[in-house]
Amino acid sequence: MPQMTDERVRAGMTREEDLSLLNEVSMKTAGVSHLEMCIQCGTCGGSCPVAADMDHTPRMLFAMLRAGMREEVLRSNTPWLCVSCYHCVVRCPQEVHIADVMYTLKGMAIQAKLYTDSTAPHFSQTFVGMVETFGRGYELGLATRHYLRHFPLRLPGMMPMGLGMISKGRMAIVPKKIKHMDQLTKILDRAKELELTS
Amino acid sequence: MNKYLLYPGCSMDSSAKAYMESLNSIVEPLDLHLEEIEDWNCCGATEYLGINLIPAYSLIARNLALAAKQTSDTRTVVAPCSACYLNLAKADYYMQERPTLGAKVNEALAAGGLEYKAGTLDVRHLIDVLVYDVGLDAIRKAVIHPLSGLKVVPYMGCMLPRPDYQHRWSDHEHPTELDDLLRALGADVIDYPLTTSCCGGHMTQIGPETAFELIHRLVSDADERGAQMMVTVCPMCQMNIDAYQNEMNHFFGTNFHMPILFFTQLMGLAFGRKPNEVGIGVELVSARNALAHIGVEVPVTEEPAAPRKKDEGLPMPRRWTKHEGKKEAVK
Amino acid sequence: MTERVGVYVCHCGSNIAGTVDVVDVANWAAEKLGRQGVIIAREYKFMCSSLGQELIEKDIKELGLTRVVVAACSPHLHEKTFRTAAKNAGLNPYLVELASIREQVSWVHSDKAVATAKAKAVVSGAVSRVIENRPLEEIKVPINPNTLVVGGGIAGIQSALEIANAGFHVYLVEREPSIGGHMAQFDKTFPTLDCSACILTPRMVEAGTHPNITLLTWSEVTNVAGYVGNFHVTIKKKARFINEELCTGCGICQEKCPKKVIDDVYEAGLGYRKAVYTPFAQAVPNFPVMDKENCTYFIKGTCKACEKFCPTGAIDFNQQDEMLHIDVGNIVLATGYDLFDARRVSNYGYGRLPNVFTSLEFERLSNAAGPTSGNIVLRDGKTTPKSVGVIHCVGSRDKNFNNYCSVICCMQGLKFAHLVHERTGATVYNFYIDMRTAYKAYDEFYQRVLEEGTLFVRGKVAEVTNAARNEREKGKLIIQVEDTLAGKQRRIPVDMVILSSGLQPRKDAKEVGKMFGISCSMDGWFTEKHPKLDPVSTMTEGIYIVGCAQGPKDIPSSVAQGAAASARVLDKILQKEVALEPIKASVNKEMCSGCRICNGLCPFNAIAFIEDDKVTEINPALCQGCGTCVAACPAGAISGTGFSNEQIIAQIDGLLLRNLEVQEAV
Amino acid sequence: MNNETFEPTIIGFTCNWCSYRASDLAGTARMKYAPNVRLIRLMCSGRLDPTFVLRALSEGADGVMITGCHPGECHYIEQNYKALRRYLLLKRVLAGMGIEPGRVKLVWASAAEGAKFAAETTLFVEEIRKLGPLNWGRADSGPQTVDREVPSTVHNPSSEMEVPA
Amino acid sequence: MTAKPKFAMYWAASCGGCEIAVLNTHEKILDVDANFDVVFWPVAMDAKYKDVEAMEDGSILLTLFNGGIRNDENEHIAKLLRQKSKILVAFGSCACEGCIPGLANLSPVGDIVHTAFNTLTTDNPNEVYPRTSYDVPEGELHIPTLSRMVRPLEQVVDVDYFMPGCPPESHQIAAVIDLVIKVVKGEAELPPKGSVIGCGDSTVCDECPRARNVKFIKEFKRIQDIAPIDPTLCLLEQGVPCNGPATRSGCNARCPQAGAQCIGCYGPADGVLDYGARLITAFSSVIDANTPEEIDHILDGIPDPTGQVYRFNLAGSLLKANREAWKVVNGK
Repeated sequence: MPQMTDERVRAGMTREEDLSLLNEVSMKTAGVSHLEMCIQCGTCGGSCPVAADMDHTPRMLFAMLRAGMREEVLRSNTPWLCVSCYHCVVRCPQEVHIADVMYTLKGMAIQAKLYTDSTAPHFSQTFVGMVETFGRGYELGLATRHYLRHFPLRLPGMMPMGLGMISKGRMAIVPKKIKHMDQLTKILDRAKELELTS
Repeated sequence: MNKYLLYPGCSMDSSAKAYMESLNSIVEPLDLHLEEIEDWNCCGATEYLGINLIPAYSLIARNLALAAKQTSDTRTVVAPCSACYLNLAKADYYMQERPTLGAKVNEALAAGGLEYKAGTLDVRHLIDVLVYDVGLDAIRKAVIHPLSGLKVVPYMGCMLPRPDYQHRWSDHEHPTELDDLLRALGADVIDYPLTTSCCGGHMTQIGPETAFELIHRLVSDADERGAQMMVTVCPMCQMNIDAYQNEMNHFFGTNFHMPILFFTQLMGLAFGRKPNEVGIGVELVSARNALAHIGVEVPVTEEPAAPRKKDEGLPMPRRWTKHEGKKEAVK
Repeated sequence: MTERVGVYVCHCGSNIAGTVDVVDVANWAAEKLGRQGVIIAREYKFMCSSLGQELIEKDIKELGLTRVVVAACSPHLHEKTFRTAAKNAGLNPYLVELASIREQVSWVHSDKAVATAKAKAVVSGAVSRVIENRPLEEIKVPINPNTLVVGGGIAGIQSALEIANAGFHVYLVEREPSIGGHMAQFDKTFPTLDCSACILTPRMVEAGTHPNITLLTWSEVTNVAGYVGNFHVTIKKKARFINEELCTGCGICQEKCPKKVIDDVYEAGLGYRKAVYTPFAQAVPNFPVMDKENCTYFIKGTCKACEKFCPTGAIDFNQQDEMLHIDVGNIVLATGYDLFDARRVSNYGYGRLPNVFTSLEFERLSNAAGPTSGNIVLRDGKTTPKSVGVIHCVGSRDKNFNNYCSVICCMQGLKFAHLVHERTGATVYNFYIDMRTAYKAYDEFYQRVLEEGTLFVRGKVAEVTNAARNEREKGKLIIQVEDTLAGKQRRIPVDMVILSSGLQPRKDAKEVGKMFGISCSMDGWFTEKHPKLDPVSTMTEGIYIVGCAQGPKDIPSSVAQGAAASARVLDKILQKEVALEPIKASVNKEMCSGCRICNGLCPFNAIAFIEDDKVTEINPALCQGCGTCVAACPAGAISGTGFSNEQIIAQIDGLLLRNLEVQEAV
Repeated sequence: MNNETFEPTIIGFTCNWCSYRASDLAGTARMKYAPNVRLIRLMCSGRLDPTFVLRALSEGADGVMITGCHPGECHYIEQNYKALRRYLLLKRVLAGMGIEPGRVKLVWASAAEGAKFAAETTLFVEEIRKLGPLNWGRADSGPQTVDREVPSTVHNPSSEMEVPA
Repeated sequence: MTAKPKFAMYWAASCGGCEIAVLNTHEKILDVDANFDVVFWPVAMDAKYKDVEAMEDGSILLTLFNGGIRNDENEHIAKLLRQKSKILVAFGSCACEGCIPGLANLSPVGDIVHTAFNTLTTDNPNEVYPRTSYDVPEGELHIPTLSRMVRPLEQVVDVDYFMPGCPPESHQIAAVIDLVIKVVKGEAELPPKGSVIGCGDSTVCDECPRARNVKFIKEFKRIQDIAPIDPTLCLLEQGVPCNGPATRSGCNARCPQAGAQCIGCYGPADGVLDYGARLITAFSSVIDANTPEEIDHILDGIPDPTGQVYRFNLAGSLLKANREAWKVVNGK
């Protein structure tokens, strides 16, 4: 099947049901992903600061996308380890938007409930929950809730740091809330509807 | 007069309040006018993008829409936080690159009575504005108390120079903006190959071992090169290296003591502000000893640098910069 | 006056007839286009066959056709065929028009009714157009037998020698003080490892002493006027400050000159030369040049050491740049390439990390005549590396830099591996994306290097760093890469890194192209007339491109192209005159108001303003027929043959079937 | 007319060196594309006189596609830039005449881009199909959006239906 | 004494400037009287349509018809005069190409009526519009009906000669009158039918004394925004969108000589199908930019491109009118 470039989509040459996994990911990614252009050179895997902890290098993940290995890809810990340092993105000789593809894969994994370790997805969701409630980040709430849930044993070890932060005034005890929270909620609700229709 | 809209970001009044305080201390000597975007919201950091695409971009775009509405005498938004800067710049860029995304985001914004036409605003980071608009000459002129003798490694972090949608930085890998600025303050700047390597980002929350490894790389290399402190432009970098250094030492059985300050704090000191006016003292890895090297109250006289041994080896090519041929400020 | 038009619809076997009802098209043309002058419409199996052509010729003679439309394939295929047929029958060849109903209709559409309808419209357009065609004659111009070759690298030398050996005069112009080009910098050449100097020097000497070659080094072309057969070229011969008549090339001036300068050109920045210098010992010609920018006398007004010691009094500080004007019939451009500036890939550290070298630096390092006398050492000038990494595709195949493959880098990287291995015994790594060893004896060389124990890692290197993570890495350059075949990130500490940098177009290629009236591709290489079938000609008659100016290539291909271009030049010279397509623009002087709007539009300098008459004129020999000025003239005073306004407007009306008496929905 | 069944008529201008060859290549490769575009070969997109576009539109074309070499790749060095400048001004004038900007399109296609030529052609046909017929000079052209009562001083003499040439 | 040849002049959709221009020929007007019998010239003498209708076909030797065809009365008289005249001259820009009244073709006629009778300057609270017929005690009264768009004379009847200009220059009128008189006396021959007369062969630049060079424009500006403007240099070269390069000569470059840009009243040169296209290509040819953004930025300096290139020629252009103006209008 031919690669579905934007050009082809615009020309109506590809239908929804023809989408390969690769193209599905490509279309769900912000901007133009150039995912189909990957030449498997390994620049991304070589650049990645956390590659050692990944079960697959980003390059391998792209090969697996091509091979249609949906479940294996969505179960991979690779996207969750991505630290968004963009080293791979600026070095990629084919201008693949690797970091954005990782965001897409995270979203797909959450939707398919295929992630293996829930730490990262829960952290993201907790964070987003705070933002959707207050409009601003709330570090103390986030940190305690997250650590309680995932690293309860480590929490005592982290206490001096947390206390230090609080005592130095670097962690607010109460969250800040924006003035027009209602407006933000309306925007986000509409955005979520749009997300579903796309 | 240099007027800008300010997008502070959530950390500026909590974990990075030293950044905010020190920023406030330099606006006057540099004739900077920062007007805060009214009722701005969180940019979503690196978290929202991984969950929902359109809501994530709509969240960011609300800020752009508010800014565009508020602005009359400037179209530049300044973000001191690298992650905020990247998110704002990225939303602006992708809304143009993928018009369908732009249209959807605007549809969502419309639910809140807002709209944003991508490309209307210039999104820039604080240091970009300081180096290229204010200029190193003006900064040099404002220095009262040069930081001579303070050995620093400039740590730019990753999200600032990359992916660089607007081609603002001298280089993606080894940008020199922070080096140049610190040199203008009189500090001894050490060439730091890891200047744009990652601090671990949110991995401190979700995979601490991974994050500790990254922090360790940064701190040990800085230490190896004889740095007395690291200097950063990003709240996340500061937080990770400062607040988690102790844990990292535990994890590796090391004993590093590498303070990390915001560049604005050093600017404040160089402009003659008192340590407490620029938020010094709230860092968890204390900078007291490092700052003693420049004797914040009693400046140490500068020792003449030892003449360099004549290089007998083969000549080296000049170092490259995207702005080759032009002087430092090109914008 | 009514024209008598014949329409011929080709079946092209089933190529057309399979999708287009050709009989219907022919009948329709005869019936509906009769008012336009169509007196006969026929269809035939293969119009381009000799029988098909005879059919047309017979009708021209017997029916007195004054215009012919052939509805068949693309004009790029058979326009010439049918024009020749018309000519044979006594009809001006430019009164024939091809309607492409194969490439544009039968091959790209499947529905027969739709295709047939479109074919009718296309035929209708061609009929309307051909009525407006006017008889044209080819333009013949004589050819000046002298040739200009620009660039004295191996491609240019080869080209010049071939033409000179055939007995015609060549001006060989070179920007640097000596001919030889990049090849003169190399130590060994792949895959046979011949010594570069050993095979190049005899050619250089031959070119330097050939009676039919005028060698102009330290010279640049500054202006080109004229057209094929009659180019007028201005060459700036830069002041050498050496009297070439008196200089014997003894070299004493260079010895005595007190000023040492880093040699950025020949030594790739890795060695020094004097302010008065010949770039290398075997330079042709062997007179030195004085580098005015660095000469102490020119800077401070005193020194003149060279003058004092010159035994023949050949130093002349008063020499001036000289402008030479020559006339030539053909021009060969062999302007070569620039090495990709590896500093741009800042993650590889060149320019920041001392022991990262470029390919050209390494060539000098390994060259016995180079700054280290062929000792492969680190930047400190003495330490021999124990491990070396060669990185491929530096600046090539990378959308951040150059998109294209630089062709030579794989083989070059293998050559480096071999040389390092042979001379130092160091461990050598080659980091590659794809190993490209096409062409004769190349892959055998790869096998040989494998045998020698070079370690190959498939992966584009992510970064070269000096930030060590452990004792093993301390003091080394660490190459961080994903070994894509092992699927793991690796960090490999080495002492030396060699960047197999790509080739890129000369910095001034765009301006040079403009001066010679040829275009550059998106990447900046000169564009050939046809990528496969006419690789050394350009769209501008009489201008040829050879060697790396046309695109990255190795020495054998450059030499082959040099020779190929010479064959084309000799062909032109022996024809004594050349025929130009009569598609030209001309100005109606009565209507021209002298507004000068067209004056800035012609990249071929064919448009000239006549101050005395205050009107514009077009030189038909320079005009390439693009028609931009025709479209631009606000007074409608410029007309173009072959593609006149009348022809195109008629074709539009015809295609839209406005020429039919009763409009039909097709 | 129903836009789904409407088959637009489009005039395409091609450059002899790039886009015309791209169309040849599309043919040689037997790529199928929409049959609505009828091509005219020019030597260069720089030859494109705005008159040609106006003529095509006024004589019944629903759209005009102008094609040329990619910027920087012009066979005649730089003439496609001149085409670009004309095109941009022409679009502005056409907008003033009530013609949708989408009806005239400039596409760059090199001789090697047969696939792009085919895809762009099909795409353009679809875009024009969406815009509907142009029918210039016919009374029923244009969107029927008379939003107020037309004064009775105005009538439409039948003799005006066809304007004498 | 044989009867003098008959002369007529008519004023359709135009401003009347053409009539003034004829009078501006000074004593030459006496030659008209001396050589012609003026039978119909509503602006100068009393005459009734029925008088003209009563004339023999082809009995008027020369008719100068000025003004475009805007309503059924214009059309009727144009056809009538065609029938009665040997030589029908489209006189002046309106008759040749629509001229300023032709700019009405940018809007549907309904909008024009609406604008005329119900805008800020016209107090019409009851929305009263004129009708084409009124019942009055004397019977039914008709007023002319507006047609869908303005048409040049040639689009309605066969025209023998065209004389451009807004208005035609008096010296050109005088020359044409002289010529016709000579023809009448058998001393000269008429030019081929369809010719454009009373003008030059080239364009305005031909007569413009300003110095000209190769032009590269980075910015288009209004003439009043350039200070100081060079009085000796080509205006287009200084960034002023001057229509001179595309406009037929014959006026002695009056406007550029007076320091204003040519606005194009003499229409296109011979053989030109569309005047606007010539100006599009003229202006775009001098733009010194290669990127769409930069080019668009420069083009922003021409705020009304359609008006700029079709100020006089809209009705005579290939497209003739804005798409809205082509729309059917219900005749109720």
